[in-house]
Amino acid sequence: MDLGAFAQCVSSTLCVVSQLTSALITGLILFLVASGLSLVFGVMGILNFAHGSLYMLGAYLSFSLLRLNFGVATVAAALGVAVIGLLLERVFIRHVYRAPLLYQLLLTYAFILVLDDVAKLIWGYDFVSMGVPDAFRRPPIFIGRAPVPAYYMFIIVVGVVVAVGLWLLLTRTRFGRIIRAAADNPTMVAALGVNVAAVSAGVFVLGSFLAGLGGVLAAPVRSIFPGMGFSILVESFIVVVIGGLGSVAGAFVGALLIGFVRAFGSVAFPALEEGLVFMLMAAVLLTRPRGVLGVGKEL
Amino acid sequence: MTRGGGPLLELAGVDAFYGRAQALFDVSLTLRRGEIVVLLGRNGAGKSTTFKSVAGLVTVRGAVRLRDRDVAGLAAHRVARLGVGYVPEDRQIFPHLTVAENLDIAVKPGPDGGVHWTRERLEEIFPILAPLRRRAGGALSGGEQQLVTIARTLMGNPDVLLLDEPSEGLAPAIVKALAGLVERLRDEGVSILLSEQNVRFALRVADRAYIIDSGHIRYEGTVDTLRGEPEIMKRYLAV
Amino acid sequence: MTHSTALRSIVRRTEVTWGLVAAAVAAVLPLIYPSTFLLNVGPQILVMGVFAMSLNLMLGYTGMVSFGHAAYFGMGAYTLGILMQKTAVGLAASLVLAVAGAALLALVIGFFCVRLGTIYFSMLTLAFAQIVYTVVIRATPLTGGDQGLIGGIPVPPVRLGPWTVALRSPLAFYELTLSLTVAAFLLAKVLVDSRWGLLLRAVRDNGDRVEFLGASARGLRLSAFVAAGGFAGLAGALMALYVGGAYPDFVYWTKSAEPIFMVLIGGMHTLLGPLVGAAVLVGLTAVITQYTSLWGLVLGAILVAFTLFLKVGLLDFGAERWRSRAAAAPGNPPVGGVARAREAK
Amino acid sequence: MALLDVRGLSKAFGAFQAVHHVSFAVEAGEFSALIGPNGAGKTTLFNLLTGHVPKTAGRVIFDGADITHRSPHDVVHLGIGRAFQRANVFPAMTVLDNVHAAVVAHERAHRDPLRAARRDAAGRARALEVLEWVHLEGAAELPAGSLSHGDQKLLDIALALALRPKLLLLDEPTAGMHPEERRATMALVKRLWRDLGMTVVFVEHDMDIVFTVADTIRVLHHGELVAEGPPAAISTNQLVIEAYLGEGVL
Repeated sequence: MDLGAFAQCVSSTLCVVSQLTSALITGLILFLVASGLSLVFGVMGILNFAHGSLYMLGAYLSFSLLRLNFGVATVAAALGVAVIGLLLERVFIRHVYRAPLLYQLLLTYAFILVLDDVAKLIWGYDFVSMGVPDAFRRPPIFIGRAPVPAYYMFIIVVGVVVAVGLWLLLTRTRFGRIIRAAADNPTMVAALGVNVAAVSAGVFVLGSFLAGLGGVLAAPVRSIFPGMGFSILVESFIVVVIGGLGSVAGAFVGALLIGFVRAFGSVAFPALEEGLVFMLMAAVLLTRPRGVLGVGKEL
Repeated sequence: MTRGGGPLLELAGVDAFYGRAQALFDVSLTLRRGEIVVLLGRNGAGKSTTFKSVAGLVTVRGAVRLRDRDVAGLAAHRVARLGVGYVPEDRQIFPHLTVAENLDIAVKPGPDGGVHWTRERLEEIFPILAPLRRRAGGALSGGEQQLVTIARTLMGNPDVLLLDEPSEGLAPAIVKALAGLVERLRDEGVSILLSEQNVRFALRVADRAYIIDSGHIRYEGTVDTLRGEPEIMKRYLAV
Repeated sequence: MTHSTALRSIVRRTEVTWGLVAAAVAAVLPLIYPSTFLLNVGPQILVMGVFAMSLNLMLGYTGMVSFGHAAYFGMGAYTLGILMQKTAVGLAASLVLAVAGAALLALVIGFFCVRLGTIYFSMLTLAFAQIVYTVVIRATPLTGGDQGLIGGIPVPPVRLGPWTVALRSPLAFYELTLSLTVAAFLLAKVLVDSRWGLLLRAVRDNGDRVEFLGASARGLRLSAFVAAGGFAGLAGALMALYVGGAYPDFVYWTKSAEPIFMVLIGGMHTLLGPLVGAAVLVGLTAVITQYTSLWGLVLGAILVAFTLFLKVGLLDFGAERWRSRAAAAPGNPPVGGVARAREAK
Repeated sequence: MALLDVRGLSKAFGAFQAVHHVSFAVEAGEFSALIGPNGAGKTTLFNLLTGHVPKTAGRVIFDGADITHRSPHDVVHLGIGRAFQRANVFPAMTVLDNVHAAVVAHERAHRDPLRAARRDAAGRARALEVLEWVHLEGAAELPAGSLSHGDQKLLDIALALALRPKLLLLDEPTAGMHPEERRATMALVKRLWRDLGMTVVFVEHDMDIVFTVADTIRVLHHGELVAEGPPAAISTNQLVIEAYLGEGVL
């Protein structure tokens, strides 16, 4: 434990701002990925192991499409991942809706193996690094005397906009209402004349889009490699558990919590960096077994 | 009374299954346009299963005809779009959605493409709805939930309404209001198949009655005839 | 009546018979066909098989899905490695202590985990395992940190009566692993067929009803957790011997995922199923990697086909086939207690 | 002295009084029915007696011991067995294994490592005997989940019988059966009651059965005990008629 370093950091604007932005970009990217995982789980009851691979594909697609134009790359890559998600759902996953949870995990784990190797085939075995897009090669924005890179601000803005948009979608549109109702009681939703299978596919596409978007945003600031989906997958699971299964608001809280724990925890407890997030999850599960905002949905 | 020949809804020789367990045996019944028909029977006799057979929520063998079209085996949402409104026994309001959101989910035109019911009209018939609009479904009382689920189903403009034990657990005053409501709906052109354990309530509102026991239909007749059959009422309904 | 009871005990004995036959074949195979590939991959299959079998005491027999089983595997590996590298404790005693250490760790962690159900249980086991991982990579003086326990594990020759066996020889190590695997399998078999095993299966089917029978479902879950931890510790210790060290990835969560998939592939209703699953997964991976570095693509495709078409583990599939054939056989007794009660009346 | 003495038992879920100040005494050897409309609190009352739901107020004395705050396990081992409204068995296990598990749990044999690890021929024999009581011995080797609903209900009762209870609580033992099956099942239960010298309290909706087989009937309505007595007295009780017919509702 290094509380001295922590005290030193919180007394310096520079350090606080830098850790704060780091917490926010980690948390918001994680939120994008985890909210998709949570939606898919909440509505369809599917724990999608391959969700991290969709994030990876988002990053790679963005890397490849960047040559065209940053805006196009961002939108097209995320949409591309959504289409891949649709294919996965229609061709494979819909056959295992009624299968035991573990077989869903096995199937989606197989996707990880396949997609990682597909990535190797297309983009090679090594790390690729895409660098900050030209549009963001500009002087940092200063908060007080602390510089924040322009691209970080972009991630934060997009993350918050998507979070708000998702919240509006879920609470203010009929599609959102149907999604929330289907999470509670899909049978009753069907009895009211709604095609629940189509809604499920829609949710899977939305979840894939969010994972892809997370990858797209992360691509310039993280190294891109086959298997990069693994660690964000585990963290997304943690977010979903901490936030409460199926709760998007909970995912937001959980993701930011993890962002902060990672950013400031690594200063205060450098020796425990790898374990902090898991300690947080253990603490939450032991004290609030249904998650911070969990509504008590039983699996 | 009947238009277009046959009855509006007809079950002919329906068997229903939960997995391997058979819950209905050769059930036949009809609902004609403009009728209120009640299905009487004790707990576990097969009333809810009969309704689920119509709504497409249970595996069936036999024919379920809606306006002469066989709908047995159709997915639940297709049956609903053909004009069957199902109000389940335990109401199944969406607890995390507000009343307005609950209503909104069910919005669709009727089987003939017409829109007879709107939120404004429903709020006129169910004056209780308007002040509840923003309340969460899970926070309502049993009686309020019952009215909201009926209103919700009407938003889909059904011409057949399946009401599974609507009076269960409701206070006497609410049951009375419910009786008036059911009659009003019939007058507005909705044909109603009702199931009940509350025999008094059922006999007051219904035109005809069936008695189901252990998954078999044991009796069929008009309400007036049934009133004159104390033996039957005692044997199957413990009345 | 007698017919089906007989069938039952056949099925029961069959697992042991098949297990021993397979073990005998496996024992003789390298003697007549001394292939490096076999001596290389064989111990890996056996070790991972014991690991998967240990997990199945929880997963298949008690209905608990642990995402953190690597903690006990790693505990066994590090305990053995540290004892053999840094102390004078002998091989046999180190193996016993490795098992005991893993079981003890499982007791402590399990105490907290068994209070939760379903996915929450799974995630808490994962959390604890990752905390163990953090400890392992940070306790550098003891564990070697990121590097692991390097420098090999000194294994003295073992004296067996008049013979002295050098375990460094791949063949001797293969046979040692095989005999310990057989011993672990037989012990586990005795356990799952015991009264305790019976109640574990009852917990798996319907934990609440077990409580109404006056037994503690939580206590039974914990005992399964500890037993599974002990067997995992044995597997870990053997793995440490095999690779000559213990490494952080033994404790990492991907190591927890492997036995789950082995159990799913091999079947979760027998003890041999996980061993078969390990053979399939480890064997396939070893074979495929000889031909292509894109083994994930091939293995993934096989797994996708497996999940979509077979939908149950290999041995479960076989057992189900056999049972449905037996059930269709004539001479099965009539059932229906209610009907019989009617006649009796 | 009564076998089971319930004094002022209450249970509130929030503002809802599920069971309200219920007092009664079950004599040893009684074969009695507990009746009442849906939601009257019958299952909650059972849950209170077996210690699965904490009590808001009141005491429960069983066989001379105060079991008000005893754990469900203790209550089972003191001699209260229970079968459920919806067959509550171990579906993937064989019928014989189901009952054998109950025998093991009853003997607490799983807690002694030396006994636990051994196979248990004697226990299996006892389990088979219990199955014969309910005529399910022919199904011993079938998975419990493959039985018909009625047979699963019998198996559920057999699980309780394997615990050798002094008091057996049966929650709608005949729910979901044909009328003839119901009568046969109740006749079987009554014979077991006589042969095994138990005390039985059962919940039942079929009034024909209740009034034919029960020695004593207790009526629960809105969580309160509104009547108690022999069938003849209950059948003419105005309160009971109201509870069932819903007098005053329209």
